[in-house]
Amino acid sequence: MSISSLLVPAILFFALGMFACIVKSDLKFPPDMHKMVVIYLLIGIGLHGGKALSTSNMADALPAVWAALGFGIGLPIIAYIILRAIGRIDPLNAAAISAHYGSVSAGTYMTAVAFLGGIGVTYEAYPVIMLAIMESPAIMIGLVLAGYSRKILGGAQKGEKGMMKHLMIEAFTNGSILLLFGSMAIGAAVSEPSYHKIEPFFETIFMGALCLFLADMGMEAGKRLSEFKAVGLFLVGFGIVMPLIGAFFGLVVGHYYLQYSVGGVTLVTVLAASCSYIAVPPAMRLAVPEANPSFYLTLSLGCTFPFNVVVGIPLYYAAAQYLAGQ
Amino acid sequence: MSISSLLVPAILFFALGMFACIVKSDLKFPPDMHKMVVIYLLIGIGLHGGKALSTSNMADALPAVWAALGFGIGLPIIAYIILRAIGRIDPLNAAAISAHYGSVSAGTYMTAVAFLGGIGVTYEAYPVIMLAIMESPAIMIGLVLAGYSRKILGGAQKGEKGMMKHLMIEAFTNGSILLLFGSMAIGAAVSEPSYHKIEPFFETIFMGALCLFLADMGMEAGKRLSEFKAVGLFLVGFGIVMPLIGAFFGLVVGHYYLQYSVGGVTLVTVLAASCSYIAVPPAMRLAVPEANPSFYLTLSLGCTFPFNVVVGIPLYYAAAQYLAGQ
Amino acid sequence: MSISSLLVPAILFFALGMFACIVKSDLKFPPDMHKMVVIYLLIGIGLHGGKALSTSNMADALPAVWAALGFGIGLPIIAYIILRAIGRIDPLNAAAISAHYGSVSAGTYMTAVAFLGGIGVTYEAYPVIMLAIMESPAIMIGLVLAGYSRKILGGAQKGEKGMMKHLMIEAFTNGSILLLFGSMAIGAAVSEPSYHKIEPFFETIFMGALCLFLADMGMEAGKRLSEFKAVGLFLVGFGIVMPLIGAFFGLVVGHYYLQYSVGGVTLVTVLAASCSYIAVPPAMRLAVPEANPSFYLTLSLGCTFPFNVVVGIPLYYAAAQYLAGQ
Amino acid sequence: MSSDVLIPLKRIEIVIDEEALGKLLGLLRTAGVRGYTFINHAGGLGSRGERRPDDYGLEEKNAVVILACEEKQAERLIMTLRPRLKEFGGMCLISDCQWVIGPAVSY
Amino acid sequence: MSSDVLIPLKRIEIVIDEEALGKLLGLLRTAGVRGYTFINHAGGLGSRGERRPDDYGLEEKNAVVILACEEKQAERLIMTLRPRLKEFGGMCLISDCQWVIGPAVSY
Amino acid sequence: MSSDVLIPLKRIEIVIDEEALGKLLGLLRTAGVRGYTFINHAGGLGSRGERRPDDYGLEEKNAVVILACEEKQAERLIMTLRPRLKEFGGMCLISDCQWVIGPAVSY
Ligand SMILES: Nc1ncnc2c1ncn2[C@@H]1O[C@H](COP(=O)(O)O)[C@@H](O)[C@H]1O
Ligand SMILES: Nc1ncnc2c1ncn2[C@@H]1O[C@H](COP(=O)(O)O)[C@@H](O)[C@H]1O
Ligand SMILES: Nc1ncnc2c1ncn2[C@@H]1O[C@H](COP(=O)(O)O)[C@@H](O)[C@H]1O
Ligand code: NA
Ligand code: NA
Ligand code: NA
Repeated sequence: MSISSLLVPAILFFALGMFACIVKSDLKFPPDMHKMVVIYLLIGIGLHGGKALSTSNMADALPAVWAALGFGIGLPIIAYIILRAIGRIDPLNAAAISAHYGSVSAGTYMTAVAFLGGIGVTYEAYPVIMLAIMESPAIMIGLVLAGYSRKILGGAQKGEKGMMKHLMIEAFTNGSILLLFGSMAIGAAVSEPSYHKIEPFFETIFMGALCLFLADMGMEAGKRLSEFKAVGLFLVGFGIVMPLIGAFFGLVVGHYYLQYSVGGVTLVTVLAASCSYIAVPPAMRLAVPEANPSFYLTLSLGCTFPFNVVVGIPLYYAAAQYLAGQ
Repeated sequence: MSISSLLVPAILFFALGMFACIVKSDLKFPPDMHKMVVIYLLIGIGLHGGKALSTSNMADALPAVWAALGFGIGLPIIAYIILRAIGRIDPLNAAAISAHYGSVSAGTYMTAVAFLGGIGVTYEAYPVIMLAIMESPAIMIGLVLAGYSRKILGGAQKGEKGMMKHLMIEAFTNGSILLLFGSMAIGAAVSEPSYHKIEPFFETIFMGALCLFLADMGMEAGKRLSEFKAVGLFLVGFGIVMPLIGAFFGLVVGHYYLQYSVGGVTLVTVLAASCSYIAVPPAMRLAVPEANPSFYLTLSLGCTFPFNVVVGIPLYYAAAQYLAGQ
Repeated sequence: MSISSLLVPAILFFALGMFACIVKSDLKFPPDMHKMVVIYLLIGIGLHGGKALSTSNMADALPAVWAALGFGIGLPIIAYIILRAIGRIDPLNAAAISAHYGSVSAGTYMTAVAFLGGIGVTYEAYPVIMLAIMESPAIMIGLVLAGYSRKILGGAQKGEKGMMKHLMIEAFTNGSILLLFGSMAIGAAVSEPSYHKIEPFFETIFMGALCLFLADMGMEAGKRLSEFKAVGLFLVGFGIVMPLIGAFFGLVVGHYYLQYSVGGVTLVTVLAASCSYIAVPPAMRLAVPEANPSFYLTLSLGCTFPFNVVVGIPLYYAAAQYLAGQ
Repeated sequence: MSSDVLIPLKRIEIVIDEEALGKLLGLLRTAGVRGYTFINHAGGLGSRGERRPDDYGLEEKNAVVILACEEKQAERLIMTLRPRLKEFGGMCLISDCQWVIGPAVSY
Repeated sequence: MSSDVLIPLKRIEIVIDEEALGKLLGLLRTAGVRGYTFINHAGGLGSRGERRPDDYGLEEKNAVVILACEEKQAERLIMTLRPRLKEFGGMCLISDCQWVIGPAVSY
Repeated sequence: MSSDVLIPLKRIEIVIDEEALGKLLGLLRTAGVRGYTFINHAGGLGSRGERRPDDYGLEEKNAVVILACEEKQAERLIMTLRPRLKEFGGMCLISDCQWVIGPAVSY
């Protein structure tokens, strides 16, 4: 893996966005443009994944589901323990932050796909299922951790049951998740010639559109840099160490349990290492209103996302290669 | 025609949008995205139509023009009689609703084009002219019917002449109609190599972009379902029966008078069966302020559009095949 | 060059937009759509330029840089003298207007590229550098001219130094300029296979997207027509004569100094003849608040841009051909 | 100005979560209100902290509702609204104003 | 607060159809108004029924105009506006307010 | 209405350049303000001429900030704001209003 493999256009556009923010450029993408691009990318990744899955053996997908649930439940608990024991972060903020790390970032996943595509590495069809599944369980665990935290703090257990049901429904009717699942179903259902009709829009121009998304994410990440001071050194460090911990479990599960190829292991690792900024923040705002949103958003958008995009993905790929003995 | 031919991606995305709305998902496309996609699709359909027309015999287009005018004038009168005689709908609401059924829905037309493309059926170049022409006459007839209704009601004939002129101008300067006519002219005017330069944008990725449009239309249709109760059983039924009546005339005119191929007859039928939700609603709001917009919007977006997209198009195609004796 | 070469789709869409505005159509593109398309086009032109430059000899680019600086400094001074001496325009408005003519219009440049592409003419890689460079110096000269004007008027020299520094920073962190430079750098940096992944989005569909941009610009230009009366006959005439003066220098510099091909000379001429409506207006609003924005915006968007797009580009091309003795 | 030009009314200004706007407007309509104006996509600070309409990752929007009505109507409205304020989030202000009599009456 | 900090003015608040905004602002400028603020994309309910800015198929938008001016100016303005209100649609409210004296005078 | 339903407060309405909004809100927060509402993307006319949010080529946007607070707080705020008004551009109005007592206190 040479340095030139890092010069994936999508990642360079991320750097350009961040640079624009750091030099205080007035560059700004319209917010609706970002939403449009995200909708487009989610449908594209869903269709592609669904198409790939339709030709795969669905029984083989089951381990991926278990792995996804395992990450979604296990990683937030690990994150919570670290935040509480080492960082002495107050329980409710710890709960809210932890939930984000059990979930995933579709943007990081797509960047990894672009990275693998750029160096011509293939991968299994199953990680996209994990992407779709992992957003939800972490939200539930976040709520459980928050309930536990409130018990420690001696606070009232006000309607946790109702909230759990409410969040369960929200998690499954969340727009992004629904779009991803729906597109996967459509990608799997349509005939080959039908798929070819929509392929130019959803596949051929996908990688270019991803550049727009990442340029904008670079600006969002750049904006959050100024909040590093308010968030504190420990949390910023956590935003870099936690993805590495997730990546460790991702590598182990991907290689030994799922036994995927180097590309597949890289994607599983990226899923474990990444951290939500779509479905989890609004859910935590609702479920844990006592937590400071600036903490989890800064960690997710300002630390973990840039770290994964710039450093993480090539690192995880190199590690997957090492494990595979290549 | 097997069941798989119904699995056109565009229609599945319509279903996905409707599903998202029914399960109360927070999925929402930015309103500007919808406008953009509509602008893009109108230009695309216009360019394509203009190109096809430029190689056709324009004298042969004349019957299509007559048919379009016939539908635009005849269908609203039929609709008005049904609404008044059977439904006992008050005259002004009847007039406003009727106007919509003499007009067309570009979205339904494009879905039909996608449907025919998906099963590899060709069609004539002329229906696109009908699409461009039919939006306007129905608005005039709507105004005439409203004037007649006001006479029945004994109301004042306040400035109907001025309104007619005003609406005539509006109908011909309406953004969507102008865009459609303009793109047709451009598609017909440009040279082959020039057209090839813009073809990747306006043709190659067209079918994919149509999916985004239909997903959004599914959500809009879904929103209107909740108003069925307020609109009443008769009108909801009318929203399904009226397209069938229009389709009957469409089939007869397309097959016997225009003598088009199965694909062409299907498109003519779709035009006759479909119902406007772009140019007519604002025109009726202006011309018949006494009518309840929730009635005609719910019928158009909540009943007739979904019915045509999901049931109508394949049905009309089957009928066209039957007529052609295939 | 036959008349059909003028039937470039992009230019026809410009005419359609203008027509829509003149007939008072309610056609309107969402403002965010325009911003999106501009962002996309700037990145596209940057990537393409960067790619072309990466295979060119960078030493050969130096004369283009000198030419760009020459235009950026020289043309505003000429414009200022004309406005003051012949038009008797007040000094501060003259300064603000002048600055616009030392700068460039990326939209005009892209239309010229579309025009050349439509008739199959190739061009050098260097003009895109000039496009990126020329936006800034004119802003500085505008400020110098404004300072000089204030001295004439006997006004206070309030903090011109601070403003100069402020504007210098603004000019280099301006979103559009940064996007253009950044994309050029990315286009030059990425490997051939990486570039191919994003080519379908940024190159293949580019010419189609340009049509959307020009349709919208046609509407913007049309809106400004109504302000011709307020702006006055002299200034409207200036908005047509000044690009011709710029074009004269462009032709001479392009042909004799830079010694480019007919295509390259055409692009250099277009750069010299065109007039900014992106970075310069906000800079002048800040630096010369006494000037009337309606003057420079009407000249730039309502006169010079349409003149260049419809008349100028083919004219400059013909002149470049004449000079080349073809 | 004379009283055939101006009518004294109450001006009510409500700020709530944008998602709750539909419910609030329904409530107003069932309470017999004949006119209101609303502005979406507002932001703010309140007892629940900041709400930013353009924040990436956590978009929280308020709606501002402005309402001119007769004093009696205003009193009735406030009594209807008060128990629901918590559910809607936000605040409600009242002040005096004068309605310029025009062709239409919608207060 | 002392009168060298605050000046009593009238606050005029107009809600009209967004398409009519250009005309109204022109009217205000010719009437010699030196300052106003407008907000587009508002919705509302009035004598002509509901107007919803985000409704699919029937997008109807209001504009809210806020204006601080001296009492005399306000009276003159209202007399100019009243006959045009029907054409513009909408409503016009007046109330008392105080302008915080700043570096610029635009009332 | 009785005083256990309504509390008299001051309503402050500020219009400034949208780019300065962040600074203004920061100022308000450090001044101890517990609630405010803002609306972006407004336009207007003032001492610096017209500002149009949708103008092509020269997009200039205002933000409208609405704030209900106690009279003392209002006085302090105005003294803090006045020297900064020039930098922010815009205007500041004060009027009387009444806060409908609800579950949350954020004035
Ligand atoms: N004192 C105040 N002045 C102006 N707006 C307020 C005030 N208090 C609350 N708000 C608005 O009401 C919204 C909801 O308030 P809350 O439910 O208390 O968080 C806030 O986001 C503000 O937009
Ligand atoms: N009583 C009222 N309070 C607040 N806004 C009103 C009121 N009446 C009318 N409006 C606004 O004025 C617009 C036009 O009113 P109208 O012309 O009566 O339909 C409505 O859509 C509302 O936004
Ligand atoms: N008298 C006024 N009434 C309402 N808004 C005003 C008034 N004067 C100024 N403004 C607003 O304040 C903004 C900035 O004013 P200025 O800094 O004086 O140009 C204007 O664009 C208007 O939106
Ligand atoms: Na994770
Ligand atoms: Na029809
Ligand atoms: Na120039």
